[in-house]
Amino acid sequence: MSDGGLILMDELAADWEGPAATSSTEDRALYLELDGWEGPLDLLLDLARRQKVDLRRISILELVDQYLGYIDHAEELRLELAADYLVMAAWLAYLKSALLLPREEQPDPSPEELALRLQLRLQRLAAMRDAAARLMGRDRLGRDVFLRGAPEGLRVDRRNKWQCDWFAVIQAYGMVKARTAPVVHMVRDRMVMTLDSALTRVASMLGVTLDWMELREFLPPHADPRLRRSALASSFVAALELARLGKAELAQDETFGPLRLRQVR
Amino acid sequence: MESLDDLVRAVEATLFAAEAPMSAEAISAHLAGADVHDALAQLVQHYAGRGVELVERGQRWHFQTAANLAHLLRREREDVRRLSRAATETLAIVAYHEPVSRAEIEAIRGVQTAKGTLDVLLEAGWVRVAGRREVPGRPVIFATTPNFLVHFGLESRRDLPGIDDLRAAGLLDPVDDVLAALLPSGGEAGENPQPPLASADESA
Amino acid sequence: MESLDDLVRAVEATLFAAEAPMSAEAISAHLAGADVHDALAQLVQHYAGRGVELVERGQRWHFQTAANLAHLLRREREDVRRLSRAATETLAIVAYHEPVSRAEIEAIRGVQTAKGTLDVLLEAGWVRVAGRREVPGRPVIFATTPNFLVHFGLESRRDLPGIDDLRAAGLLDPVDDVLAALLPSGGEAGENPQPPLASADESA
Repeated sequence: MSDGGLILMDELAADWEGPAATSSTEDRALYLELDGWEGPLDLLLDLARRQKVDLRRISILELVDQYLGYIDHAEELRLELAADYLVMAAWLAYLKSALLLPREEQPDPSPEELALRLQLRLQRLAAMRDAAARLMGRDRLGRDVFLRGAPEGLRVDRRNKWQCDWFAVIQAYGMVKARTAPVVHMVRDRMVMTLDSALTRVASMLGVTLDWMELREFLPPHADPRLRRSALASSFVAALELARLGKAELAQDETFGPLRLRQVR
Repeated sequence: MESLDDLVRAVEATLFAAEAPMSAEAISAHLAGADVHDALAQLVQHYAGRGVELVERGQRWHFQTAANLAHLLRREREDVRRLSRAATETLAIVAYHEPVSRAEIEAIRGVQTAKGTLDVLLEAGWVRVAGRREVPGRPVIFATTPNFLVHFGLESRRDLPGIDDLRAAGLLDPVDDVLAALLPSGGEAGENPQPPLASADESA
Repeated sequence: MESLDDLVRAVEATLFAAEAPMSAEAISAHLAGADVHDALAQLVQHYAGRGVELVERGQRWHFQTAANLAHLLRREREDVRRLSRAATETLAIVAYHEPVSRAEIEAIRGVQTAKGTLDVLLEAGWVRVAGRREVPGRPVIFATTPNFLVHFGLESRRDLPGIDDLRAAGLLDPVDDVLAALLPSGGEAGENPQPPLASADESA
């Protein structure tokens, strides 16, 4: 058990503190230490411990009187009291008056229950305060016990052992090649009449007659339709070429109509 | 000098050289997967009563100087910073109740927790954020760390001073639970004239 | 210091916690002036043959890992990892085209090559820097190592199959499939986009 928590610190100012200062338990000191209380519950706990009985047997009425007396005295001394303390004072005054009422006139929840609640809370705070003191009093690392001052340190150098097999390399290369090979457009073999052969063919056929001939008549008869198509195109270009050279003339009566040609003398 | 098992020597050397406490698994991993439990037990026994001891804290092992030499070795200066009362109480509440929310800490202490108080404990590496409570508002909850056990020389939280007595006395149970058990109609305990700062709601 | 035992323990703990080797005088000063020579001798004897030894170097004392356990302090661990596809492709390109610069590798892969990819191959010991290409910018060029041949079981790089072999093995098949899908198949070839002239003529 600590001595009722008269070691006070300003928790807001600094949570790491120098050595704790002890102070006397005289009343005067008590009032001067107002700033050091950790709130009204803290003050109540300290007052309760002054009753020097087990917290389970404290007199709540006596505690209320002590608290209210403390607040009055502080006000006489014109000490600034935080609102929390005044709120607690008002509540305790209410609790006291309720406790003094005949049982049948007592409000709900009963003041006994409220008093019990207060008592339970004081017990819990006291328990944690003691626990904290015992914890802090343990053999602590860096103060009472020490780790090795200069450990060599364990170092694990991680190395990657890379794995890959021969097939994966070959396959990867195949994939690269496949992905980046230039795109080749392969044209299927087909029967064609080249321009040269069309030119020869049309020129020689033109020499046979002086009459107009339809272009279609220059095409190889009975040919595969695909060859006829190619021959038609080549022969048309051949006709244009012969006209350009002045060896043939062309005529067409209407748009898309039959194209005719004849030799120029 | 008994002739020493190679494994015991290896575990001893490893823990001596380690810069931080090691779990049995980590030691084992460092030693090509050997089972080190027997070796650890042998070392604990060998070092018992010597100036240096092998201890287990939160399932991790390290050597440290014997506690009963503290009077010779104690250093009050730099290493151990003194905690404010608010911080020590908060630490105790976290340790004995974990996981706890800030509101639950405040319900016990009867006072608001200054922002810096928990920060100090987090920074010291004794307290960590342990997730959120799945209640409205999803408050952050706090718990202690393995480092806390190391610093305060606790093998586990079960070694917290007096924790069994506190639990048996119901002093780790929320006030509302105790009241509900004591009072027949305790359910809605104290809706109206609550003690100020009672924060009964938060401990629910 | 009451008994010799306590002194031995205190010296042990002091040296353990010390951040640097300590002379006998310094230890003594730390322990209220006790004569520590006997204690040191006892400790040397006690630790002989253990995983940790007490040694004197230049009249200063410290604990250190037993010399024959020094290998424990620095361990090598091998993580077996599979080469990524990017790295495998890069390796293949180096093997087929060496020496190649990074830019050339990228040109062949048709993809940018991350810096780490070549690092992995260098680390694996399969690829080496083979100088610089004497062109503007003097890029580093890469080639395979003898280790590459050993790992992949090749007598020489000539053992790498040629492109024709790859095709024969079906490794280039995907390409043909792609091309075939792109090309219109026989029948309809050229039927659709007719030159107006010809079609007119034909239909006439």
